[in-house]
Amino acid sequence: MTPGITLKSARRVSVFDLSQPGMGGSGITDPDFDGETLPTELAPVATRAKTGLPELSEIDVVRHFTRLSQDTFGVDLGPYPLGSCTMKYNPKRNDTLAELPGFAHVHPAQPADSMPGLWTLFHQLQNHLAAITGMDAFTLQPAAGAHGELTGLLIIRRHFESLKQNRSVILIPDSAHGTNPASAAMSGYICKIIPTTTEGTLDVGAMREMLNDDVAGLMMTNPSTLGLFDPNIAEIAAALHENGSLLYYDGANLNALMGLVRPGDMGFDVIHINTHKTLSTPHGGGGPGAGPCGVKAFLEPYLPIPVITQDDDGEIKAQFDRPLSVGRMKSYFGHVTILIKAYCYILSNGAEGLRTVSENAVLSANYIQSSLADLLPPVFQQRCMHECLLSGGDLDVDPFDFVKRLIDFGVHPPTLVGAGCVHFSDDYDAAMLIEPTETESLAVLDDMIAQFRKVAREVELARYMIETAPHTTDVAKIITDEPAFLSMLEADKPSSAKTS
Amino acid sequence: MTPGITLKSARRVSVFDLSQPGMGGSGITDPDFDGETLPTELAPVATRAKTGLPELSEIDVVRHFTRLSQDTFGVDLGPYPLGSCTMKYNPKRNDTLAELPGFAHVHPAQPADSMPGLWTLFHQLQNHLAAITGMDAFTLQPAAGAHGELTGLLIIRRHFESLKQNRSVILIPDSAHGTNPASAAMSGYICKIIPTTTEGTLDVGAMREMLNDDVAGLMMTNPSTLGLFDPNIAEIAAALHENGSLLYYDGANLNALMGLVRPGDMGFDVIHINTHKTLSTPHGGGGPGAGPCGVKAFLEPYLPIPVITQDDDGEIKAQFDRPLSVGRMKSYFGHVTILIKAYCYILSNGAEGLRTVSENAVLSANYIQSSLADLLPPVFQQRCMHECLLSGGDLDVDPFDFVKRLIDFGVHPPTLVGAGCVHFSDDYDAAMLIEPTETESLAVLDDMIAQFRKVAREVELARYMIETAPHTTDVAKIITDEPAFLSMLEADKPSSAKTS
Amino acid sequence: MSPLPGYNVLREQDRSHMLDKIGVDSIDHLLDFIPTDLRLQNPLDLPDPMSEWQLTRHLKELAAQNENTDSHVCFLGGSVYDHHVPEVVNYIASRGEFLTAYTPYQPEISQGLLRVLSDFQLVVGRLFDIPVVNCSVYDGATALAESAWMAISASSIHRLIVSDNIWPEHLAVLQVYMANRKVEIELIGHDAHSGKIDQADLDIALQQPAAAVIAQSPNCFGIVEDLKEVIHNAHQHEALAVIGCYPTSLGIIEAPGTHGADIVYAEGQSLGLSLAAGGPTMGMIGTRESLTDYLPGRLVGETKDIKGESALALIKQEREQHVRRDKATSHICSNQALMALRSLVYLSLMGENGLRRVATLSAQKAHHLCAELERIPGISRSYQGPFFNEFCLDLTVNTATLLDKLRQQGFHAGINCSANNKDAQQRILIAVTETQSLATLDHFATAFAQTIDQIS
Amino acid sequence: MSPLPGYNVLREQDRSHMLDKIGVDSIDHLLDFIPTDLRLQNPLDLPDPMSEWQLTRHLKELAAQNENTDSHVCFLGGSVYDHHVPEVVNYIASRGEFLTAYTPYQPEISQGLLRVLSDFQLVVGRLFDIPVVNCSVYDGATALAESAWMAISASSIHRLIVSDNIWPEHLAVLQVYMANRKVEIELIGHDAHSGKIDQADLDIALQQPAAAVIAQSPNCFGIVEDLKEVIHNAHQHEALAVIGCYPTSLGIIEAPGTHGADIVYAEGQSLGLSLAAGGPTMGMIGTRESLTDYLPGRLVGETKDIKGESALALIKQEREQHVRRDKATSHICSNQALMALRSLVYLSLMGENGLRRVATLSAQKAHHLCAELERIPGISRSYQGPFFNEFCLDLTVNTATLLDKLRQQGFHAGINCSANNKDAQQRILIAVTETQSLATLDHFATAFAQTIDQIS
Ligand SMILES: Cc1ncc(COP(=O)(O)O)c(C=O)c1O
Ligand SMILES: Cc1ncc(COP(=O)(O)O)c(C=O)c1O
Repeated sequence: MTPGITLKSARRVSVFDLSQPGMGGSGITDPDFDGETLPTELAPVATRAKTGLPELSEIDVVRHFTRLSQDTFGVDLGPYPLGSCTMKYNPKRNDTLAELPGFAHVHPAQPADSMPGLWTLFHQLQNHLAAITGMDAFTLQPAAGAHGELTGLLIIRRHFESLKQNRSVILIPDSAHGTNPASAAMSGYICKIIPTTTEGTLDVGAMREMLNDDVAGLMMTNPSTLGLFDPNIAEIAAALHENGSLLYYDGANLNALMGLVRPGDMGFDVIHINTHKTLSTPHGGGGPGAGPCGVKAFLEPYLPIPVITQDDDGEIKAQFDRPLSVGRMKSYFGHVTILIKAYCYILSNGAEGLRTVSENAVLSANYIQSSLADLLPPVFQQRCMHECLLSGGDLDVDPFDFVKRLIDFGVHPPTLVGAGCVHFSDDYDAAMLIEPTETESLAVLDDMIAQFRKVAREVELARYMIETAPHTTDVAKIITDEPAFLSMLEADKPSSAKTS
Repeated sequence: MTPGITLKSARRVSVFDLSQPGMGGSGITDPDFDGETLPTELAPVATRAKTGLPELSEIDVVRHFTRLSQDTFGVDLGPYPLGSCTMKYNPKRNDTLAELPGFAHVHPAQPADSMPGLWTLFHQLQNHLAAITGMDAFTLQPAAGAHGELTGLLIIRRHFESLKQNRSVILIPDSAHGTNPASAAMSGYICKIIPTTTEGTLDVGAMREMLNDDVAGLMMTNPSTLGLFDPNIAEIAAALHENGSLLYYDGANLNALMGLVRPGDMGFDVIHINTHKTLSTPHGGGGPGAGPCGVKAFLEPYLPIPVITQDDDGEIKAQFDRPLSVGRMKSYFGHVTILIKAYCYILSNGAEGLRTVSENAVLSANYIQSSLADLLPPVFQQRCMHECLLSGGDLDVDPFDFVKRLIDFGVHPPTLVGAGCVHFSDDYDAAMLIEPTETESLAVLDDMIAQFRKVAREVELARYMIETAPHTTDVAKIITDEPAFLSMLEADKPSSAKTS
Repeated sequence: MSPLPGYNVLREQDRSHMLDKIGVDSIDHLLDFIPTDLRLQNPLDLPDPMSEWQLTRHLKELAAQNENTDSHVCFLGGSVYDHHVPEVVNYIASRGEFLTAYTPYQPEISQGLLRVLSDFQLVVGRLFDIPVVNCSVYDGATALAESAWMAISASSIHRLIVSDNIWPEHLAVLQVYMANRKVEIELIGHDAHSGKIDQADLDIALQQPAAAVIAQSPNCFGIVEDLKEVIHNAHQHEALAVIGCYPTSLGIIEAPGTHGADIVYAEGQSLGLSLAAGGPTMGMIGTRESLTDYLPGRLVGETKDIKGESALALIKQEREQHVRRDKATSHICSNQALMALRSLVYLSLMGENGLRRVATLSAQKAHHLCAELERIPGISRSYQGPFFNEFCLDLTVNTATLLDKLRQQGFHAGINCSANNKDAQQRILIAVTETQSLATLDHFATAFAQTIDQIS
Repeated sequence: MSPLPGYNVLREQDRSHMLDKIGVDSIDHLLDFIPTDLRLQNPLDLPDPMSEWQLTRHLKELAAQNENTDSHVCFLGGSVYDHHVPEVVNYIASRGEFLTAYTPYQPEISQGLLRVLSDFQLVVGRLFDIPVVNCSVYDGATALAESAWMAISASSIHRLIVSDNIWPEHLAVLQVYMANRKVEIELIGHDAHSGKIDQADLDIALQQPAAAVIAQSPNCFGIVEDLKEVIHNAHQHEALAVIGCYPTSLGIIEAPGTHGADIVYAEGQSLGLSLAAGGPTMGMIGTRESLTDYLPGRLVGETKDIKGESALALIKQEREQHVRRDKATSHICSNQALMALRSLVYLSLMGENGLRRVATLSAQKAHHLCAELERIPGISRSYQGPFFNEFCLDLTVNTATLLDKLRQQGFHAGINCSANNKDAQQRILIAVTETQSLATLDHFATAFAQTIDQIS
């Protein structure tokens, strides 16, 4: 393969295909050091002859990756209604602000008092997250949603350890995201699965039967990954707490709730937030995200170190000496630049803006659901939150094929069973989870709806063409066992008259 | 048209098509001002009801322009051998460095001593340009090549004015870039055209005949826009100077000469440089560029104000009090960010690097010329400089069609007559000017050559298919007036035997 | 050979191979046709090459020496303003496809860029309320000079009537451009009270035939002119009206085109371009259809491909230097396409309401500040005409001293126009944009008052 | 309704129309299904919304408060280094298509991203000299934890032997991840002279069955370990070898894979990621083919489309949480894809020679500085083993005081490891990268000597 040419083939080309020995690595020079002679002491152990890295010129690198980017679909190119992933617009300003030298070029091992701006930002962000969620304290350390789950579950563990209670079970609804059971397993818990009722909510009766001394907690997403708000949440929380168990909130769906309902008020004890969903930090092709974890006050001592808190004298500090802490979840302080973007997002919106965000997210999803109801009826006959679960069961084609066809019309497919990040039980195997997000205008929503209909019409048209074939004969299809029409009898007359 | 959808149609859509009343303009708020009530005094004159500007959401803007960018070919996507335009790789680092807050956020009316970093940079850049070109003094003010020409010509005017000589003619070779005569006209000169010899160089005899008291100067590009170095340049300069006239250098082709030959040493009195060509500042879809203008010492008093110079005490200052100056060519100091990129380019390369740049530019052009000689013979039977003028006269198709076909193979067409920035006289109407630049690797050059050949083969193949038709009959074409072959006679035998 | 800084891509073996193919044994021999005595004998006198990190450090050091709008609150204007540049503008303009393209001579692979330039023309047309707009010229000053030449070419009259309250730098450039083409420039004065064009002066000047009357609004004192009257007057005497404007102000102030201007020109920096120490900015020119053939620079229009499908391309190139050479409308070749892109993105983001708000906020804040400063004893408004976001104050203290003291307090307080100003000895021009907060304005007013107090 | 900050795009009339279609008369009613007592009664307690320019100013103010590598020369390391990040890396990673894509679940429209991730796997595979590499995990610390769990899953042995000279933070995270899964961690010591793993200790530990031996080279003192021996020893006792490395050092130091490591993990920050106060960085994991099914996270591989054309897609998802749930190899879902992109671009730019040069220059400069500092009386190298670009010094003065005084002179001089260190009372860890000039190093050495002088 030659570098540089043939525009459309970048995806077929690996960096090794573009490699030319002796190319690249240029400009790595220093007038005062030769860059070649190994320090005497190091030489005996620095014996690597070749790494086998590809050798490209700078221009080939720029071209290759520019082209690859053009072969990648992102929110910047079109609507991306991938249910549960909240693919909304990521404001460009936030990306730039997070890269200011005073953030990007800070070494994490610098003296604590050399980065007061960062401490202030962390502390403010923690407060804002607490305000949004109704929790009492936050750690910004977790690297993503799943990591927030693990952090939260370990906090739950520590809680029971300090109570000297031995609880080994985490209850998880069957509709939960895969990270929930996986994180539960990683924190040493046994998962027990709670079924979903035919209304799409948690089966409270089944749950009550599962409650016993061994249950450490329940992990829930509300709204669930079926897009529904569970109205029994207060009852669930009460039952859990009565059992001495804790309630964990998977905040991946918080985009539906800002300014409307707070997890803390619903009775959750530990939560995480996916900033890359709700707070609009870009997903980067699969990460990095950030998964701040929030707790009620009684769990605060267990937060991972370091904890960023404000002293009585107003100084913000990173505390390491926290004997009850779960320990450290990752290096340093968390995904700083991602957190900065979330902070910017909150400050740009304010209270009313965030409420509008959630209102519009819910409104848009319900609009899609209502507009497509004849074609794709909702799996549960209810209003949805920020995403709607529609049934493709009435379609004449496999929903998998159906959504792929949307690509041809510029729409990213919604989430399907086994094709995305969400788990559906077998009952909904023809379902699709559509999350339009609040950043698509009505025009885009209407266009998106039109594309769904266009694909459906293609199927209808194909069926019509078959059902009405042949089309190339002089007369059209004749169905002989059809009852004779009056008009046909009448039509007979002249011809019989002729022959008589 | 709906915003957001249908990926490939962005080019068909104007921002007005995407407009939705009431959209956009958001976030323009201030807690302390309502942004609506006009100041009492201003209200009577601020009566505009509507501007008619399009109304788009931020996400629609991002998507639309992202898509439009994908529908635009730049050096970042592939080779761009557009003769005379020097479309080489533009290092990304330079773009970023020019946007540092200490450059991008400086107001030009700030006190002079509030921007010493910029003065230093300007002054260093002037010195470096002087070193590269062999000139004595530079102004960075001109906005582009053509603007540099105008500046230089006005300097020439001032020179003769101060000598109280009335000279009204500028000599220009017929191969000159269109900006040369246009700038001459704008500076009030009459253009007289010098023919090109059959060797491709300036017709020195013809020129000598045109020299008289009325000739202010000669504008020349060397190498010329025919890609040739004019070896008679010393003679030309001597003749001009003897006539009391000045020699102007159009530096658009300086990419061929750095570290090899200097315009100042060739005898030029005034020059401009296209930083966006030689010094690799990106062309931005047609600009901005920068056209620093350099002069020999005796012309220094005429440079436009402000002149950036170093005091005896080492301080760098912008001088305004220059009674002999041509005056001001544009607002403020020139295209600062573009100049910063040129400065970065020079510092990254150093003397040896720049020489290598020019060597490789010349080498690449000659390589292309040699490799395509059978297909596209050079218009002049000589080695070229950084670009080669090849004749498409032997092709079986119109060169215009020929080069368009290159697009399908990922190569930007070279410069043709009437299709680009260069002027060719009618003699070369089948010619194409190919400037590969030094930033294309040998692999890319070879691939480019292969694409030229591929297109030529298509023509041959088509002709072969016609010449050897019919192809669908049982026997192939038979040409009856061809002499009979022995083999045919022999072939007759068995069949005649059969019938006998 | 030393390692190259990343963009010279021919290896030694490549060079040998290429020399072989060409049939010479060295670069030196390849260049045989260059006379030896012209060949440079010594390496260029340049500093040693820098690695990317050295270069970065060096440029950061230079940049850090410059005061800027992060270090100082900026009340400087004078055709270039510290308006907010939305990050989307920077982002789009940094996309490599746009950044590294040339003029779209090959329309088949430049439809995206052509759409940008075409939409720029259309959007600016609306803003100016004028049908034809070109793809930009260098800056506001050269836009004025090119506009003036359009009027002269169209009328064949070599005389211009120019208001003396246009930007001094614009006037200076106009003079340079016109001087050598034998164009007479007649300056007319302004009213010492209102700061507007002296209509009586204009009347007198119009007694002689002129190609055009040139005026600017808001003018160089920040005052909004009575354009309707000026234009009417010009037209009465068969002179064209060439009007300079401040694009941001057009969010609330009637467009010159609406008043009948024949040619509208502007410095476009306020539309999403950074200050960048004054460059690159962007010159904008719009005109009536009948003057299209006199326009300088690129024009984009709709055409058809060979299949009959609509497509965009450069049009009317017969005006341009690469076709018409010394008879071209202008010499311009490289223009400010990337700046046109920026301003199109900016105007698309702002839209109807956004530009109105930017303009209104700028005006509100300027008027607030002006009122605060006028309360300071010894300070008075220089002119009483209505201003947009920029105003002149006459002082009783030394302007240079005042500015210097305020600079030490973190303010670039205004432009000192004491020198080239005949109406008053000590004068300052102050511009305010939407980006200054009330707290900053009030803080500045206090500092201003205290400093005046100190030095008077 | 107040103007929204640019990304809420439903106008009042849109909202009404949508409510109509849904068949409710207000958002409040739409949300009827939420019990009233759960509904928030008051607005969220958040600051007023900021315009883009207010936000920008606010963030610039916060950023300006932080010392950084522009304000201070940085000799800090400890798994995260101030290597140069070529601007091309920033540029490519800021392209919106990459930045705003999700995990490539729809391969048909993600071939570009999939190629990036696939090439990342291949290129890192070469660097580590190991065949299978995943698409990244959160950071070096979690990479270690995930690697350890791979070994445990593969061996079903719940015991790890861990060298005590891996990064303390990595160890801390490992402990957290393992504690709740009932994994025993046995720490083995290091040789007080060389700073390397105490092989005798290792031998003893290996008397009991272990899932893996975990070691890191260069270790937390900067010393290059005798990996071959460690790995051989582990294999002799049927333990897997899990080896942490510093990717940059692999430009000159033999890859762990070459020595037979079964699992290689690393903190990838040094490969084109900015410091960013430590996050996001990137965890890298590579392994032998036989352990592929135990890998956490995404894997990209080649497949065919329905026309039989080769295409890229996510593969082996049956390991992952969205398929296998509580039986998954890991819970990881969002990973560090954008960082993987950065490091791929970085490694492509560097290539064979570039990485070697970066590694060599870093080592040369570190050794030069170390030699200079060792000359200062009262300073000694903590360990005699060969180091790469980071070294420990034992001091006779108070480390905190020294660091503080040097900070005042513009140096972040090193990491204070006096606290959690049993070999010496006062200790500092100094890292040097290719970006420090000789002049800076010598200037620092002088400052260091003078400061020691002052305070001792
Ligand atoms: C409901 C839910 N929970 C948890 C997660 C995991 O979050 P992350 O990918 O940030 O680890 C997701 C991600 O898709 C999710 O949708
Ligand atoms: C030979 C020559 N001279 C002058 C110019 C004009 O330069 P600019 O476009 O910078 O005005 C060009 C541009 O193509 C050129 O090729």
